Amino acid sequence: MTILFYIAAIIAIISTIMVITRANVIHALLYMVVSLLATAVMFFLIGAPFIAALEIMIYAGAITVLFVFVVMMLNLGEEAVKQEKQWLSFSGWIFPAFLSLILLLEVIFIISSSGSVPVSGKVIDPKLVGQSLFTTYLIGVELSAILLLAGIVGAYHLARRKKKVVHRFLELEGAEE
Amino acid sequence: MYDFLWLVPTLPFLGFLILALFGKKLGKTLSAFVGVGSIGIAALITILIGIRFLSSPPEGDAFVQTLWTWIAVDRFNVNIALHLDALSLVFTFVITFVGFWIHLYSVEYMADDESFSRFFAYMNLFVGAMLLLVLGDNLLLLYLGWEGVGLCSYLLIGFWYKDSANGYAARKAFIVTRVGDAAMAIGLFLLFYSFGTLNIEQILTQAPQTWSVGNNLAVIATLLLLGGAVGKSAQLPLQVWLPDAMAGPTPTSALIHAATMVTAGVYLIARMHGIYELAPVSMLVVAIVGAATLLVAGFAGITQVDIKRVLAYSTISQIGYMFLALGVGAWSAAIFHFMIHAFFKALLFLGAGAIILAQHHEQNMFKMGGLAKALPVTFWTFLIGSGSLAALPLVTAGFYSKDAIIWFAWSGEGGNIYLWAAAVFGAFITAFYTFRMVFVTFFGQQKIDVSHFPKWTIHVPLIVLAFFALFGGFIELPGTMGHFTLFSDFMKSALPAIEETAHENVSLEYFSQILTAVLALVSIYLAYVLYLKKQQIVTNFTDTSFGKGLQQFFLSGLGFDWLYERLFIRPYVWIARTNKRDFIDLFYVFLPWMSRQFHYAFSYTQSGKVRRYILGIALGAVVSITIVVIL
Amino acid sequence: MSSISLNTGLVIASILFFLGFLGVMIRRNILFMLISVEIMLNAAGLAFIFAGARYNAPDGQVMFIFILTMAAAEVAVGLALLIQVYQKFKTLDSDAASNMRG
Amino acid sequence: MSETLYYLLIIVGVLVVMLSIAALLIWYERRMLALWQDRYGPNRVGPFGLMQVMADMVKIFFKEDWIAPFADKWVFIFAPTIIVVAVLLGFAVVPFAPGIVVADMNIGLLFFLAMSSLGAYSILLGGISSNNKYSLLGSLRGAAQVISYEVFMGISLMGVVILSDSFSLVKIVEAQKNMWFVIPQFIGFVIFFMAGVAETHRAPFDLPEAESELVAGFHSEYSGMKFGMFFVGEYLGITLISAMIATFFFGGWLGPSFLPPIVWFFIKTFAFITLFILLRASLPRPRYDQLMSLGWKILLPLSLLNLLATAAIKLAIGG
Repeated sequence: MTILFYIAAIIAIISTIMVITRANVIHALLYMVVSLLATAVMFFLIGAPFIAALEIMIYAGAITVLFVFVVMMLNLGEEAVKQEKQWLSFSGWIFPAFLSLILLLEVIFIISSSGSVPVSGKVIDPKLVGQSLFTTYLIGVELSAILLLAGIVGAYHLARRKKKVVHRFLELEGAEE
Repeated sequence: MYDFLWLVPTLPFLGFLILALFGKKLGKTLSAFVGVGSIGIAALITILIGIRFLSSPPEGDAFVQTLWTWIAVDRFNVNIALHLDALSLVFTFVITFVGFWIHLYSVEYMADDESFSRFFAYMNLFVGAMLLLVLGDNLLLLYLGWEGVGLCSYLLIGFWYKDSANGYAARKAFIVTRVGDAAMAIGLFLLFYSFGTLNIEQILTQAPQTWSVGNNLAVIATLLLLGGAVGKSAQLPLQVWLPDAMAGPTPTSALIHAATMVTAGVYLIARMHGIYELAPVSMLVVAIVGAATLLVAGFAGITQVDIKRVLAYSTISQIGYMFLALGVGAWSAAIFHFMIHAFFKALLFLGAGAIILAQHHEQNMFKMGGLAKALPVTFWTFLIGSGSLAALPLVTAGFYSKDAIIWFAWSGEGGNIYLWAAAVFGAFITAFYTFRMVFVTFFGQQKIDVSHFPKWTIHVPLIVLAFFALFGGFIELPGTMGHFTLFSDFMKSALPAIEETAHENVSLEYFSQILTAVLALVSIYLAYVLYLKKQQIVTNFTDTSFGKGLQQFFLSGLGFDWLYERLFIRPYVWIARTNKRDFIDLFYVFLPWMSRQFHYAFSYTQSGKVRRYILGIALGAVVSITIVVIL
Repeated sequence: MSSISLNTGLVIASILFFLGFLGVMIRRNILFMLISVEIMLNAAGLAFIFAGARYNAPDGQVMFIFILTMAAAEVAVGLALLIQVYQKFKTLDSDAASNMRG
Repeated sequence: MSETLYYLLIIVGVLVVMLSIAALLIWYERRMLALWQDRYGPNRVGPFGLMQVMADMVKIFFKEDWIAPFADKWVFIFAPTIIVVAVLLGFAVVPFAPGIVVADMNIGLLFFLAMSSLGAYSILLGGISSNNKYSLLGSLRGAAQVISYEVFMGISLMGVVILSDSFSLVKIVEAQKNMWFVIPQFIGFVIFFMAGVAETHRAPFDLPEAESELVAGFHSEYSGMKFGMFFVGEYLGITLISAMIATFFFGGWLGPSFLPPIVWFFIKTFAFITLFILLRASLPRPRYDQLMSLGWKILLPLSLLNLLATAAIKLAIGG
């Protein structure tokens, strides 16, 4: 089990590295899915099967699909990939990478300065999660509901194309906004 | 009856509100009814309260009516409360009673003015504020009234604001009195610091326990309060505003700049007598200020040509007498003179107003003349007022009140022969310039035809006030003439009485009285000779270069304005000019400049490039986490 | 059954988190930035799950659900914005939308 | 050790059986369609044309493995495998009979939902990697359809979860000993069935691959075995959904004891497969926007109401 866990962790990390370095959006998203699946495996192994399923269903199955969906709607061609490669210059990412590395090392230092405690790995029943969701965290659930509603309304409003009033031949250039 | 006390200041305020809000719509008749009526009812209530006070004095000789809490912050508690004792009763009576007659007079005097209702609004506001001043039971309320009357004085001096000179006079009055008020405010802070309260009664009871006689704090506090009093009462060295204040309508001069407001300083010192007694130095200063003022103003009065300015200088001089009385500890004598002065000086101003009205608003006496026949009522009442001012012996009220002061200036506990001499000499000058004015105005050739014959609204106030100017003095007779002490007995409940020892040296008192009386008569004769019979003497004298210079010097009020201009105004203007760029402001200009620079610097970082922002977050995180790690 | 320690889990979570962070920093494409933000959110969720597993409590999973909710809402709005940006500027360059107007 | 062998046997068995069924379904569908459309269908190769399956397979295997030059090569290759893998993984939690299940997870139902949501990638990636406008449109439709219908597919199953008190499929089947859930959860069943049809993009909800509109939708550019994978994936999907309907609403392996449980299970599954084929034979295809409004405006509120009512009744009776 431990070995499986570490394999999943390594897959997650490698695929995440691939995500942030790909020039092609679709490839990056595929790696993203792999990373999410690996994370789901980790969840499953440390006793959160419910979350593992949610991770696949919502993260991989809905959120990332949404990304792919948008990529398809934008219909980016080879040009975009070339552009992306151009943007990913070495000088552009070496300093941020250095910063992130320092931060990572510092955080790891802080984490390792506390004693190591093994996780129990005991499976936490979805029922328990549900119970604490609807008792202790009820207000959070309500707020999440409001957040989602706001998200729906906002996304709809933002993505809506304004209706064109005049015929497309009559409209002035650049007046579509 | 006492419970109606709150109506006394409220009615004028109500009148003010009505006139200020609906003045234009009311029309002149209704405005006059509101303006005069509110004061009339207040005066009636005051008289009824006064009768009640005389017949059955309230417990502790003072009645306090607490209306509501004004401010309550921690230890700082101030109520809107009215305090009625003998002292404030006398002031309230004078304010409402004299005020009523002046209001009535104003109806005719201001009849042709387009801002009729505005005038009455200001006057009502003034009366209300003045009543608040004298009735307030704490110093803050007193200060509110104090500033209120200052405001009204400013508004009324500049009443005819279309002439810029009037506006200048108003500003001068406002700014000069502000100097004194600032000192007074500091004095109030000092008193609050020392006693933790601004309630007058509490201060007066606590003061002897907290301060020993001659305590430095007491001296400083009293001197600061004196500063306020000096400013408001136009005493040396802040007397310069009052002659210019004559720019206002004459009823204003009568009410504010003769009868009531300018005596607020007298009231303040009398009210705070408890702490003045703890500071003998301050008492001496008060006496010296009074003596010096009465002389300076007297000299200035001799040469004035404007009838109102003569009266203005005489007012300064008479208030100097009151200060002298306060300074020597003759409290009730000061208040007595205040009351009598209010009658005859209001009378004189109103008379002068009637003359001015009759002479096409001409104020130069030397262009008038021979008005005695044309305006008989005005002449006789004016003569009575002048006699009272000149302290004509035995028959006028002014004689009795001034005589008391002159005598106490010598025999009072703080008195000495120099003060007495100054007072006597002042009386001599007073009689001289007063009758100079009478002779020049009413006798000789009539130069301008009379344009306005006064009606009853002018005559009645003149006659009533003349009556009081003539007979008001008989309620208090000196020790040598029956020793009738109705007034000082009445005042005993509020102010410390003069010791009986003052009247021990009877022969000396006789000498003083006779000397004063003789001097007054002599100076009247002198005035008769110089200004009616042989005017040549005066013109000859003034033709010499020395005489001309002296005349100019006296005319300008002994050069105080000249001095102040050199001493304060020019340096101030110079500083203001050099400091045009305002180098203190540079610091404050620097602050926004700096914040603007920061703003530019930060706005440069607001590039709209999200990656930069994230880089910033990363750098910040590195710094903060590094601190955590290292610590 | 397992000898996976909390620290290991947190280290993995922080590696993923900083990879996402790096992604946000180095990518100019808004789409990639959004993806990287998702990685960061997911990593945070991972840390929560580990903490929950350490204390054997459901709270970590509850937190993950909240994060999931937030991520979903965020993606919806973010992608809607992205579409607008693309329609307006014809590019996904995040720097293109650096000028405010109005 | 023997337990491991036993599980291995089950895994291999499930794989083999399912793939064979999928292959068989190609023939079965064509025969059934022909039957309902009053024609013969494949009847030349072997008895009843059964060997037609083999012929088709041979043809697919030997076709040129062509990759469009404008396509995104790796994704193009990768896409068809996803659906097969996802669906086959979905079978892992299906309880064919007592003891015959690859993994009786306590979140079996969620696992099934997760796998079916992963199936969407196949359509998406296949469409986008083809670099073809028909494929793109097809996969756009497919993605929207799949993620929309996934939502209430999950919600419609929650009624079942409430009644059986578990996500485990074995426990769900056992909970139906007295009564099949189709009776208390009839609305849930209807919704799940419709969502299942949409999930597997079968007619009438076959808009992603609508031949008459989009040539062949997301798999226009596919040929050879890569096309075969999509093909097999589709039939595996039908089988999985049918199996799930049987499990969730019709008591799974339960049935009168004159037949073994596994037979009961397959009988039920085949009944639903037949129903799928019958739908294809009889119903016209709706417009795309009609499909979406049906989903969001009718099925979603209905499934939520169903969940609410089920929970309320459960609380009122069992609470």
